[in-house]
Amino acid sequence: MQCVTSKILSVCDLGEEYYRIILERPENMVFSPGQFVSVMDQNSPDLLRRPFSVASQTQREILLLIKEVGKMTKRLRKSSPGDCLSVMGPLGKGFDTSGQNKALLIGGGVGIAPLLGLSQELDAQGRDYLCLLGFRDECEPAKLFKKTNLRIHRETKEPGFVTDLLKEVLQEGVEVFACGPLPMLKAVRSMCMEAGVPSQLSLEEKMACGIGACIGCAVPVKNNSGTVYKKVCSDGPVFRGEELAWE
Amino acid sequence: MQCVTSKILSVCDLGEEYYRIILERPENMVFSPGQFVSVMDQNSPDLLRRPFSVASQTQREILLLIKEVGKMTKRLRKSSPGDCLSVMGPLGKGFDTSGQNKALLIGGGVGIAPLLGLSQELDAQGRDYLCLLGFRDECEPAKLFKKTNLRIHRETKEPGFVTDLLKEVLQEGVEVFACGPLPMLKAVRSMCMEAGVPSQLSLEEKMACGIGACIGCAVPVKNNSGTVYKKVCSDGPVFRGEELAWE
Amino acid sequence: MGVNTLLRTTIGTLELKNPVTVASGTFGCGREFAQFFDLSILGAVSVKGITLEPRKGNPPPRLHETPMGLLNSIGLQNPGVEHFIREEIPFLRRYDTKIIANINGNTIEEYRELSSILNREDVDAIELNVSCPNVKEGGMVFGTDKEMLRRAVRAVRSVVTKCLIVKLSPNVTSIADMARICQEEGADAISLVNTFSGMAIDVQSGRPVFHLVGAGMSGPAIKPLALKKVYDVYQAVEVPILGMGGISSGDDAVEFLLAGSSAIAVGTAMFSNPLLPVEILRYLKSFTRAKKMGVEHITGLAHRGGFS
Amino acid sequence: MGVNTLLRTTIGTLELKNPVTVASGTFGCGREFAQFFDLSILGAVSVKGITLEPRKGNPPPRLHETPMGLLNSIGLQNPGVEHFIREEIPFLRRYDTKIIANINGNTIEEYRELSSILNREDVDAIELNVSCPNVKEGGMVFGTDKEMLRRAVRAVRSVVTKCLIVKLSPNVTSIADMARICQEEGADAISLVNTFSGMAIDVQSGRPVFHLVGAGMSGPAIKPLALKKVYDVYQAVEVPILGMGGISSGDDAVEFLLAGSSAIAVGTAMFSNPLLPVEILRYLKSFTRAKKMGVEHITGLAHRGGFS
Ligand SMILES: Cc1cc2nc3c(=O)[nH]c(=O)nc-3n(C[C@H](O)[C@H](O)[C@H](O)COP(=O)(O)OP(=O)(O)OC[C@H]3O[C@@H](n4cnc5c(N)ncnc54)[C@H](O)[C@@H]3O)c2cc1C
Ligand SMILES: Cc1cc2nc3c(=O)[nH]c(=O)nc-3n(C[C@H](O)[C@H](O)[C@H](O)COP(=O)(O)OP(=O)(O)OC[C@H]3O[C@@H](n4cnc5c(N)ncnc54)[C@H](O)[C@@H]3O)c2cc1C
Ligand SMILES: Cc1cc2nc3c(=O)[nH]c(=O)nc-3n(C[C@H](O)[C@H](O)[C@H](O)COP(=O)(O)O)c2cc1C
Ligand SMILES: Cc1cc2nc3c(=O)[nH]c(=O)nc-3n(C[C@H](O)[C@H](O)[C@H](O)COP(=O)(O)O)c2cc1C
Ligand code: FES
Ligand code: FES
Repeated sequence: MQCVTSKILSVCDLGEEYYRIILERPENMVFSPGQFVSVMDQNSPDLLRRPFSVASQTQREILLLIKEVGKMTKRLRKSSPGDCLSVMGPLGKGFDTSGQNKALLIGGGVGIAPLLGLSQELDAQGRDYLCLLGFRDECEPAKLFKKTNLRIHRETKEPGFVTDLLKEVLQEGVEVFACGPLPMLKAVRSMCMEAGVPSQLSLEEKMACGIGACIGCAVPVKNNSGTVYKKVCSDGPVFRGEELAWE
Repeated sequence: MQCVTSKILSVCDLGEEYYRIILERPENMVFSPGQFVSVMDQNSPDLLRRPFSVASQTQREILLLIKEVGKMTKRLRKSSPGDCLSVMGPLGKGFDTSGQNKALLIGGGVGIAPLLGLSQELDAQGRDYLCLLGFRDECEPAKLFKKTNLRIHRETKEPGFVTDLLKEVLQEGVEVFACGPLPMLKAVRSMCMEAGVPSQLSLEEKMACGIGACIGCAVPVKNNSGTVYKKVCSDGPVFRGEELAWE
Repeated sequence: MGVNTLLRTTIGTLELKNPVTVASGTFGCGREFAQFFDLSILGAVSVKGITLEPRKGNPPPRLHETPMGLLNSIGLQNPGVEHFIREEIPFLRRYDTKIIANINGNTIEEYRELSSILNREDVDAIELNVSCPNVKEGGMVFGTDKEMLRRAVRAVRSVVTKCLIVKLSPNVTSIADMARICQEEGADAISLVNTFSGMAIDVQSGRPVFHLVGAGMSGPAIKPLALKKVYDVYQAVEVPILGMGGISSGDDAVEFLLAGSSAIAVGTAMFSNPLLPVEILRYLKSFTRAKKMGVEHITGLAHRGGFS
Repeated sequence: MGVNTLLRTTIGTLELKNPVTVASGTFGCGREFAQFFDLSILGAVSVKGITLEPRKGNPPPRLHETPMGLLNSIGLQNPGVEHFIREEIPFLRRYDTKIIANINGNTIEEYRELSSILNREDVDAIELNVSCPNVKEGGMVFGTDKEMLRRAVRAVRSVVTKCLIVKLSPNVTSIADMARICQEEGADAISLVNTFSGMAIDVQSGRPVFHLVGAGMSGPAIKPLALKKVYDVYQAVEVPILGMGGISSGDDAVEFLLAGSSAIAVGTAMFSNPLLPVEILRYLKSFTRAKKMGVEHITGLAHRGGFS
């Protein structure tokens, strides 16, 4: 893990809410699907870095898929090729892709980001999978995914949620990978537990250090003596649905 | 006085330390020499605006001459044409140019900024004047001034200070206008008072509101009962040498 | 601005058409900001701190910027109460806004005399400032020592029939205790916070930046601290709160209402954005409309489970 | 790093090769930051707060960013003193740096027991944290009540023969009074400040962001306030000060030395810049060389007229 300066190669809008940034990949920074970086720009009025999943990587580049929600995500969108960012990474533990079963990838909104790299990894492994991506309205970012194995749900077009798609295809013998808003993740988790299907959920929590030092990004996890708090940044961001002690 | 958004038209280096920025002149914002604006950029990590003299103006543009000293002046230098700034102005009371005598303009470093507009005003009036500009090393910004009526002093090339030039030409029947670092202004003031010559000094002080509301930018001024504090932003920034109660 | 009943609020005996006011010392007596907006939009104006006699104030430097904060050491420079009565009251009365006279003294006697003078004048409320950190005598002592505070409030209350607001210092172990004293002594309202005690050192000279060493810190940096003080005081007393400290957006203003403020004051953040009071007012209009809830119901709601 | 006599300093009986340390709770036990730099460059490491028994900590959210500040409500999550002794001391001992054990308790008895256990272990100093605002019992009460503070320091001092540092809360009217009590009860040094008491409210839900309502604020926002506390304590007592609160640059570190700190700790600002301790150390090297003056002479110089 390192903290280095990296150049922005391109910034490109994906509709109104979303955009993607391509960064020069810092040497020796290799990401597995689900891992993230924590970034900061030098002129920033923010005290803390901001975590973003590495949506995909090539030899020389990493791609971030970003939703504009606040100060930093607004500023980043306005940055120009050649601008520099401080990038810390690779952070966290990504998805466990050692399974063999058919994979169901379910993502909501910008939560589809880590699923992009995951789908590419599964492609490389030749493992069977299906992507279910849900959006409120715009679904430009879905175009980054391979058209085969893809189903899209738009709340403004169809009634219901992306989890309704999951309901249709959920069956024994699959493995579920999910990332998205908390209510979606909670629903996915319950559905999987009911169906007896293993799930891996990528969580979000406010972060300060991003490396496991401050214990600020707590998520309740079951252990034999009850629940304990684990760290989203370093124990996660990916957790097994069964181990989470939500509610 | 107004507070409006204005577009940056160009940013251009004048050597290592200095640069100039040309801003779209907000409609109805008319400056007399010595007045200033207070600026802020929206993405700023600073709480306060920053005051800059309007070095000169045309129908559609205002020119700022800036020295890079800290956060904002560093950031401004990196801005691009088209970027917007919030500009408050016109602020302060400028130089009193109603006199008739020969004018000696003496400026140190970036303190030459308000003297540029002043010299242009004197040109327009057809009043006789001489500019004495002092720099530590680089003197690029002096190129903005008309070559006639100009003498430059560079500390790294010649011994002494720009006030030595003043000593040579100071004589009864002139009027002195000065802007620059505090030690220079203090020296100019003493020299003028000794020579019985009126002086107008443009001062700097840290500012918060810039409009006279917070009484933060105090400068001691003589009155019949001793000294009182006046406000650099609204009573000044230009003060008569004789009225200041320095030391 | 038309009448908007959702925005109405009261601080003690003072009825405000809306909860947006400006903090003492950051707004002069309004003349400067009147260039930017109509002062009649404001619920009230708290004027620059007044003393019995003119005050010269502290030598420069008086300001120092810190990360999202401002240190000031103005030292209550003001032309004295007579000037205020003669020049500033008539000016402010041209606007449809309440006048809060912020009073300061070195001794109990001074506080009493000043407040009895102002009680006879055309101001709407008197704000007893016991929390100025930037003067050598008096000032913050009254705001950090319980007995002194009690005596100051009692003395002023005994001569003030108008709405009496006590402005508390945040530089205490228990601001709730201080608020209780104000309530016991009959204050109509409490305003908080005044500035936090801070300082800066020039690393090249190695000396403190300010002549008096300490200075008062304001601005967005202190907002989370100020908010907590408001929350604590709301829990401790019944008297209404005029909340302030680092407010720089409509959301900040709402946070202060939720924590327990009946009205809010904008200060330091106006220096960079002089139109902030206008923007906050606009925000509160749409916020109260969206929540279908008036300011008086939002006040303190964070103690009662929030919106639901 | 070679020996640099200009950088040497002592806090009480603890000799440090340089004044750069890291603040408890922001550095874990060093494992994470060891990925960025060699921990041996540090004068000392103050480890994450330790309790007798494992602590679960507070439910999320535990963090909230504010303008240049950070609110935290971690609640002292830690695996307990046994784990610390077994796992963390051996890890940290691989580096050439002093170990400061930051101890926490709900009762005087807990403080005493924990410190007597650690006094027998291979740590260099014990930092008695009487100022954690993020626990329901104990915590900050010991740091804001004079008698409680006295009893806590006395109890711990009676069993600790190592260097005893008391970490004070800034949330008091007079931190000088608290420091005097520490000195009277035999503390070897004082560290300050811990976090300021603050809070945040979610304007959409109308409820406090944190479950315990209040949270501790750190980061550059509090620097001017923390600096003033250090300045005040330096004037009040003879015991050395480990200064902290918002330090985010070499200049900030120098300000804390000038105000009276014998050593400084970096905390929140490391989250965005993990190499900050390295940068500060480099800065102090060149600063002391340029001024031809060692850290021990710079300590408190702002009280003695500065550089001249
Ligand atoms: C492991 C991880 C991976 C992430 N990956 C992506 C990604 O690939 N693409 C993407 O667009 N976003 C991602 N996020 C969320 C992203 O970090 C936040 O959107 C971003 O920090 C907001 O910064 P801001 O300055 O724009 O917003 P702010 O102005 O700070 O806040 C705006 C809103 O965002 C919320 N927010 C702020 N920080 C965080 C945070 N650390 N986590 C969650 N919510 C936050 C605030 O509560 C607020 O409601 C990820 C978060 C985590 C924890
Ligand atoms: C009336 C007036 C007119 C001015 N005109 C010009 C001009 O035409 N061109 C120009 O380059 N500069 C001018 N200045 C100075 C300019 O305002 C400061 O250089 C600028 O505010 C520094 O901002 P910064 O963020 O880059 O520096 P910071 O990071 O804030 O500070 C860097 C250094 O500059 C000093 N400084 C900060 N603010 C001020 C201030 N308001 N006044 C004086 N010193 C300050 C700080 O003490 C510090 O030493 C003028 C100042 C005043 C008061
Ligand atoms: C420059 C300045 C001058 C002030 N003068 C006074 C004053 O005279 N009387 C007073 O009660 N408070 C005074 N204050 C405190 C403010 O009224 C307010 O309580 C404080 O600044 C916190 O609010 P803010 O962070 O929004 O500015 C002053 C504050 C500043 C910044
Ligand atoms: C996330 C976090 C956890 C902390 N935990 C502790 C702790 O366990 N014990 C302690 O004495 N101080 C703790 N502190 C306080 C810091 O040690 C330090 O006193 C404070 O953060 C001020 O310094 P800073 O502004 O540089 O961070 C913690 C601070 C933060 C931000
Ligand atoms: S963000 Fe610090 S431990 Fe996760
Ligand atoms: S800066 Fe506020 S009065 Fe001059």
